[in-house]
Amino acid sequence: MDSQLRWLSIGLFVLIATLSLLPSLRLLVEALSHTTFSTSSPMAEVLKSERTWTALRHSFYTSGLGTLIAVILGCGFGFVVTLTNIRGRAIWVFCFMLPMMIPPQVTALSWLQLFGPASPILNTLGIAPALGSPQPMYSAEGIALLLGIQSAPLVFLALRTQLISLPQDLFEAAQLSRASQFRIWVDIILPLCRSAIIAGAALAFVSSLGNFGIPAMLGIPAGYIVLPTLIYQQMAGFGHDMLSQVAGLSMMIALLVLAGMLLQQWLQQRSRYALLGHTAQSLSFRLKQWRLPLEILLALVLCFILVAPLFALIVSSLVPALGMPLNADTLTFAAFYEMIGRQGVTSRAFENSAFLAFFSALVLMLVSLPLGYLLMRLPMRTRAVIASLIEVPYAIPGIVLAIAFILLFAKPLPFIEVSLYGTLGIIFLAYLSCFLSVCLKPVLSAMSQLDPALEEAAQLAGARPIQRLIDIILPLTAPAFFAGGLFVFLISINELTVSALLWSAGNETLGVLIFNLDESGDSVLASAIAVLVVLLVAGLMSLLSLFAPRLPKGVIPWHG
Amino acid sequence: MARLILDGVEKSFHGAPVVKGLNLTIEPGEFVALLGPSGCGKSTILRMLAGFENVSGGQIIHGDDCLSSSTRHVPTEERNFGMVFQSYALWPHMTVKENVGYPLKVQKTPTAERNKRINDALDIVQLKEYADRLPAQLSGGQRQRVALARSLVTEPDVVLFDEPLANLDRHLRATMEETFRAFHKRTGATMVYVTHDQSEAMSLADKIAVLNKGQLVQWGTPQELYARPRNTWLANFIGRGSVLSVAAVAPAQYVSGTNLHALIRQHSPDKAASSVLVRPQDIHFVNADESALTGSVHSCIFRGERYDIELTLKDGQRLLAYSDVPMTLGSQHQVRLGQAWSLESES
Amino acid sequence: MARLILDGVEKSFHGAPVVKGLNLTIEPGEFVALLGPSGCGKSTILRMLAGFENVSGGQIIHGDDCLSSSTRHVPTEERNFGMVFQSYALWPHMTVKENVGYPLKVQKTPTAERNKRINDALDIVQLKEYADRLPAQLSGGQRQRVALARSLVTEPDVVLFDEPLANLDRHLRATMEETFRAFHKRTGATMVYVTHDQSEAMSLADKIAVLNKGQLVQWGTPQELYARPRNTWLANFIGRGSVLSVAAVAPAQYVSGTNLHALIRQHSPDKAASSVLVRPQDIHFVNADESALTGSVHSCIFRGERYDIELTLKDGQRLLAYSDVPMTLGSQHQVRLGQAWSLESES
Amino acid sequence: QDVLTLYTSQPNKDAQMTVDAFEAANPNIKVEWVRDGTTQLMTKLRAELSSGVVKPDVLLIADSVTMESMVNEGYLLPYVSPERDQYENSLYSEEGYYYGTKLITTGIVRHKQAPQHPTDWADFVKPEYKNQVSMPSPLYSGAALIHLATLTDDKSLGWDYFEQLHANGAMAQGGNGGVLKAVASGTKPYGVIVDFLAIREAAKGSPIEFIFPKTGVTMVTEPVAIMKEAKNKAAAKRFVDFLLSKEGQALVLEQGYLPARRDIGVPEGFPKRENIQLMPFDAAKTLENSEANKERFSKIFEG
Ligand SMILES: Nc1ncnc2c1ncn2[C@@H]1O[C@H](COP(=O)(O)OP(=O)(O)OP(=O)(O)O)[C@@H](O)[C@H]1O
Ligand SMILES: Nc1ncnc2c1ncn2[C@@H]1O[C@H](COP(=O)(O)OP(=O)(O)OP(=O)(O)O)[C@@H](O)[C@H]1O
Ligand SMILES: [Mg+2]
Ligand SMILES: [Mg+2]
Repeated sequence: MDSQLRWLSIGLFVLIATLSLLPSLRLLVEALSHTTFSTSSPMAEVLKSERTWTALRHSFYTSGLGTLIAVILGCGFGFVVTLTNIRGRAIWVFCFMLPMMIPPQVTALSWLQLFGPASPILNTLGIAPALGSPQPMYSAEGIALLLGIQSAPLVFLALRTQLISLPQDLFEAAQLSRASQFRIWVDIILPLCRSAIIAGAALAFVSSLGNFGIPAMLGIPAGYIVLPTLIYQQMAGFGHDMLSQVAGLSMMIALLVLAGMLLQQWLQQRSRYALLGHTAQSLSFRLKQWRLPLEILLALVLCFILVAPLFALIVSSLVPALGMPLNADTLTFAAFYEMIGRQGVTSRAFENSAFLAFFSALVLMLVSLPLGYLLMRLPMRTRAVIASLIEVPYAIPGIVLAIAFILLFAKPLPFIEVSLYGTLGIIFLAYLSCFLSVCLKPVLSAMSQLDPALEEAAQLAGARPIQRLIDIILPLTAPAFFAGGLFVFLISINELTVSALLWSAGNETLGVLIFNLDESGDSVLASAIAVLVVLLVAGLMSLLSLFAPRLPKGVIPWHG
Repeated sequence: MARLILDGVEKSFHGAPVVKGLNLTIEPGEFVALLGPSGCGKSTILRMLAGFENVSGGQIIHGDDCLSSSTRHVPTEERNFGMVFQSYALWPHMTVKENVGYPLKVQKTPTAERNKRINDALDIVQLKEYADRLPAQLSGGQRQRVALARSLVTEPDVVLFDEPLANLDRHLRATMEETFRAFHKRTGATMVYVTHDQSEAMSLADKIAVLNKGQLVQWGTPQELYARPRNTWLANFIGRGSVLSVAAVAPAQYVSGTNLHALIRQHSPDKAASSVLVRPQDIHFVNADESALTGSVHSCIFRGERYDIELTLKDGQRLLAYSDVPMTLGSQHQVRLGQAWSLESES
Repeated sequence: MARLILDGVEKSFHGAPVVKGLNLTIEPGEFVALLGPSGCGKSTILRMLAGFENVSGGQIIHGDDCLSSSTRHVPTEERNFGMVFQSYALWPHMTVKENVGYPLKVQKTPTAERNKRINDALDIVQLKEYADRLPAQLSGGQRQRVALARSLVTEPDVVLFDEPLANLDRHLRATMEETFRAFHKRTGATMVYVTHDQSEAMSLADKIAVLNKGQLVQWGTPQELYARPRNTWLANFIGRGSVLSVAAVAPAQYVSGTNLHALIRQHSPDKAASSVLVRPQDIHFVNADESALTGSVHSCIFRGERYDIELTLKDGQRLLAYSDVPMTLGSQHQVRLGQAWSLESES
Repeated sequence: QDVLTLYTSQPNKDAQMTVDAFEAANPNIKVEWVRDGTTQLMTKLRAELSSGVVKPDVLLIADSVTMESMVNEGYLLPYVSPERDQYENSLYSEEGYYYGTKLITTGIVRHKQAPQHPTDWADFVKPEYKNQVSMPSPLYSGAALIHLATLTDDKSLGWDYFEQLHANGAMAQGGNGGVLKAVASGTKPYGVIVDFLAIREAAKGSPIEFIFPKTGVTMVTEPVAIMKEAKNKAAAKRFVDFLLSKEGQALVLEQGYLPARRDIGVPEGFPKRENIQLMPFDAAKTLENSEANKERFSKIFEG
């Protein structure tokens, strides 16, 4: 093997080992720690308990259904916005990225209000349900719906990177075969994008599996437990072997992930084909009379997933107290003044979160390029195993990952005697571990579709592996690569569950700040911060557009 | 079957004109070849015919329908055209069989009939054993043949070929040419054929359009083009031969050998001159002879059946001749020219 | 410069052999062409030489180094080879200039020198005006020329060409052939050239390897191959001509016209037979003559300078001849055969 | 300067206030504090302990049951504070492992526009309240678990009560915050909630009101305790004494909680101390039964 490649492999192996393997292994050790051969060891308790299996089943159901919804939403959106001559494409994309930034609780609450007995709209129309009538959102399907909406952008971005690199002549050939537009979607586009869709779906599935906020909001009232809420129950208990049980439950999630990854590998095996050539123009469909209806449909969907919750969020940040109606008398910016003006913690949290999000995105982007490259050169099976290992930290609930990090880093590091615990550093490491798969997935799927001849040509030119990576692979997979970075940034900017255990005074994150305020009853302040976060992210995204002309084509999704 | 008319068709990319005011009338069922140097706009014309590109000006008419104009654009799937792409455009996720059978599947041909036609088409392109391969597992020529087979399974009104044989060896080409002829005879489809291989164009086409820089240079039967090229550019482009500068002579006529030798002798740089085309097969090596031309061998290239000999005449002009035997570089030889065709000067 | 040796090289894909026990010794600086029907393994051989594919058996040796064997594999970037891909493999994100200049950039050539060499290379392939285009905005032939230019900017030890001229018109081909010759002369690099155009192979190569189904059939100079093909398959494959079944005769020798006519007359289906190769240029149309052969015209195809005439002899065998004038199908003509070459029967 | 590390589940603002006041009173001690939800904080603490590190010196955490479990595992340091005489002895552990610092009671909340006016726990099983009651789930919240244990121990209510609640469509939320939102937004007009959340929001203008049920409220005491392995035991003791002192308790009052110390008043919005009926509760027994209680609750509510 080339020496550059060898060093690269060794370096990346060490990295994966520390970031992904170590926390997972530490949890496994914890899960098995009190294991005796009696029937009362914590792991046995977990396995014996009926509730574990119920939760497992529920988790599988909600995540599966959520993934399906995410795929439908993300693909529908992706196809329409990327491939057609729809107007205002940039704005649609921009808006579609934002639901990820609104805390799911807010979305859920805003829907509950919209369709509940107190709904302003339904009340005006006189069709509001009676007080106390059952809410369909409090159900497995409600959970799945919200999970789907939350992870739809993941599918969308993964798909989009693929769509913009599809050569046009493949569709022209299908048009010549007199295939209708519908058939072209089904026979040509979908199969060609399958690898990307699967990658996006896998991401959506894994992120749904580990999601705590949505099932907590909608599942607990309905008495519907999933693995993350069950884990939280264990934590809230007083048992002394709580850690082992929690670790044990997390291992169940890891098992689910492995099963999911096997499925993914199996599916992708049959959809791995490099595109030949790459030199053709990218394609675009004319919509004709369907354009307006489609635009209206998109607008409606966006109303539900973005406008309504955002509106609710803004309203709840402008009133003096929770539940008060917003009108000229009650309108107040006090919450904003309070958060911006007085609390130093706000700016600190913004700084910390922005720092963490930016550098996690940056580092992971830098890592996933060579990592993806090396993985692509491994045999199928080895690749599947490593990819699953990387997936585990993202799938287990953030709070459990945080436990693993405490277990690993509470003591000062050996030899150098530096303690990471209690610094931003540990949160940073945990983010890297958690989001590695998020960044890597789209990159892997993009790399698998590259025509190998392009790299071979660079080999002939005498370029060593690292140079090839930079000169050829990077620009060609740049959209995927930036999509990965964008995911990481968006997810980590208001990440809560990992940092909830790892933060310390001075190292607050936005997620923690919002959560703490909310929990101590200051939900108006919390809403104000959430609004500020959305504004911040929207601002940063617009700022990025300014750089778009200097970046490779297709890198900024909401540009051009 | 209907007549295909290109009426003043224009195309520009980002303002740069690529096809300029092209007028062609292609009779129903005609086999037309487009010839021209690389980058002259051949593929672009095919793409406009197929409906992948809008026309920037003019219109394309098929029978009574206007297919493309600045205001109208019939989408490809409603045109019933077939095409072989220069880039093949095989679907990487389908096997050879699926690629070939897709047009039939779309047209809902019954399975038995479909399989039969797929098999026949694969038989013709000699790829039967490869039916279950993916395109990525094929050689370049095999991919091209799959693309060919795909275009031949259905019965379109117009078939467009974009250098369909570029990656095939000579024997396969001959077989394919036969196939095209048979297909043409059977379906009566109008065929538009782009190639850079003139002998292919000459042997297949009823009519040839020669293009240069997006403009039509000449439009006629192969024999016409070969025997009576209009200007020097075309004379240089079609067939092999040498364009000689000689004393002034009326354009567009044959010049006999005796007259030609006289014209060459009369030619001097300060007098009005004409160009004539001399084909290499009209040049005969002779023994020393008063009236013959003397040339020294500038290059001698083996081409299998014979050698290409390039001679430098006394006044520095070059002459291409054939010889059955190799000749040493620089040696002097006498030649007689049988006949020549006088050309318009290039506009 | 060093000798390139393929020693029993084997390659199989998923157990299916594609190249079988290939032995070739290519002298330093030799220009070698690989000929063979589509799918016979030519590209695969080039890819093994370049180091993109491992060998399944045997070894590839360059000078004193073993480049590839079952235990060793020198990566491409350490081989200093150049290559033109059949699929061009242009980098879609780089302009024409950047594509061409990339090998120089990797070698850290100073900018001034680099620009000069890029310009020269683009000049050679006549693409100077296109320097700032992206590959997607080029025609097929232009893309191929960019790929060519890219392979010519550096000075590799070995250059591999995979059908580098397939999409170019005849004149551009001639120019490019010239370029290859000049490049070869200047750099002294070893060249391995895959083409399906025999006249190209014959005119460029010092030596030709003809392959069929992954096996070497004959290895020799172009003249040898053309004049003395080993067996009937090769005779059919190389050049044009007809293989006739005649009365038994010793293989691998020239048969004079008179003898040939005798052998044809003596031939009968129940006696031992041999095959001989008759080239079309050795067939002359004569006026009625006792000893001449009679054939009826089976097909007549215009090829520009002349017509290809296929004759059916009385015993049903086909004969390819050239004629300057068209002949009506089915008409009877007399021909005399000048000479023939007797073949081994195909093993 | 001495450094004292405090783990607390007090709301941010309150924690800051407490620390500021303590530091003002003890200028040579600097407090480093970590605030989080009780569950998160305990998880963090357990993980630290499990890896053999003791970070905090003092804990100031929601309920006595949690403290009991810490006592059982031997993590706490007994300390007999001089201030304990001012407190009812049910508010601290006999050995001095922990001391309750305030009374956080759980009562009833209603939306102001809701038609009914519940006065006692038993009202919630009436048909008028069908599908309209929201409460924190004992599976997720320590205070709710204590609430459950207290009510099920009550002769008149017992497990029957919870079975009826479920049959009447009462909905268990993840925590008190969820109940507050449900009631304030009107999706569930009645709820079970801790006092200060509802009273504070109502004071700000939220359309809700808090009701002390007739039978009595259940309560948690936000106890303070010292870790056995505390690095700075002296400062930790000072902190405990400070919280229990009159000054410390005045702070509690100012923050809007019911102080644990009898001789301090009640905050605004609360009824007179005598009118607040506290239901009896035994921390050790609750701890013992916690698994069984949760099991039974989840059987009822999660089917
Ligand atoms: N990846 C692959 N998997 C399986 N078979 C392959 C693969 N690549 C090539 N082949 C087969 O190997 C044989 C040789 O292919 P190769 O590309 O070397 O042919 P070639 O001589 O270059 O043909 P052409 O002139 O058509 O380009 C072909 O039959 C082809 O189908
Ligand atoms: N998308 C595009 N944008 C800009 N210019 C283009 C584009 N496509 C083609 N061209 C230019 O238009 C001209 C004609 O291209 P076209 O592909 O029709 O040539 P062609 O005759 O098929 O050539 P070849 O024989 O090389 O395939 C070329 O000069 C090419 O550079
Ligand atoms: Mg073209
Ligand atoms: Mg090939």
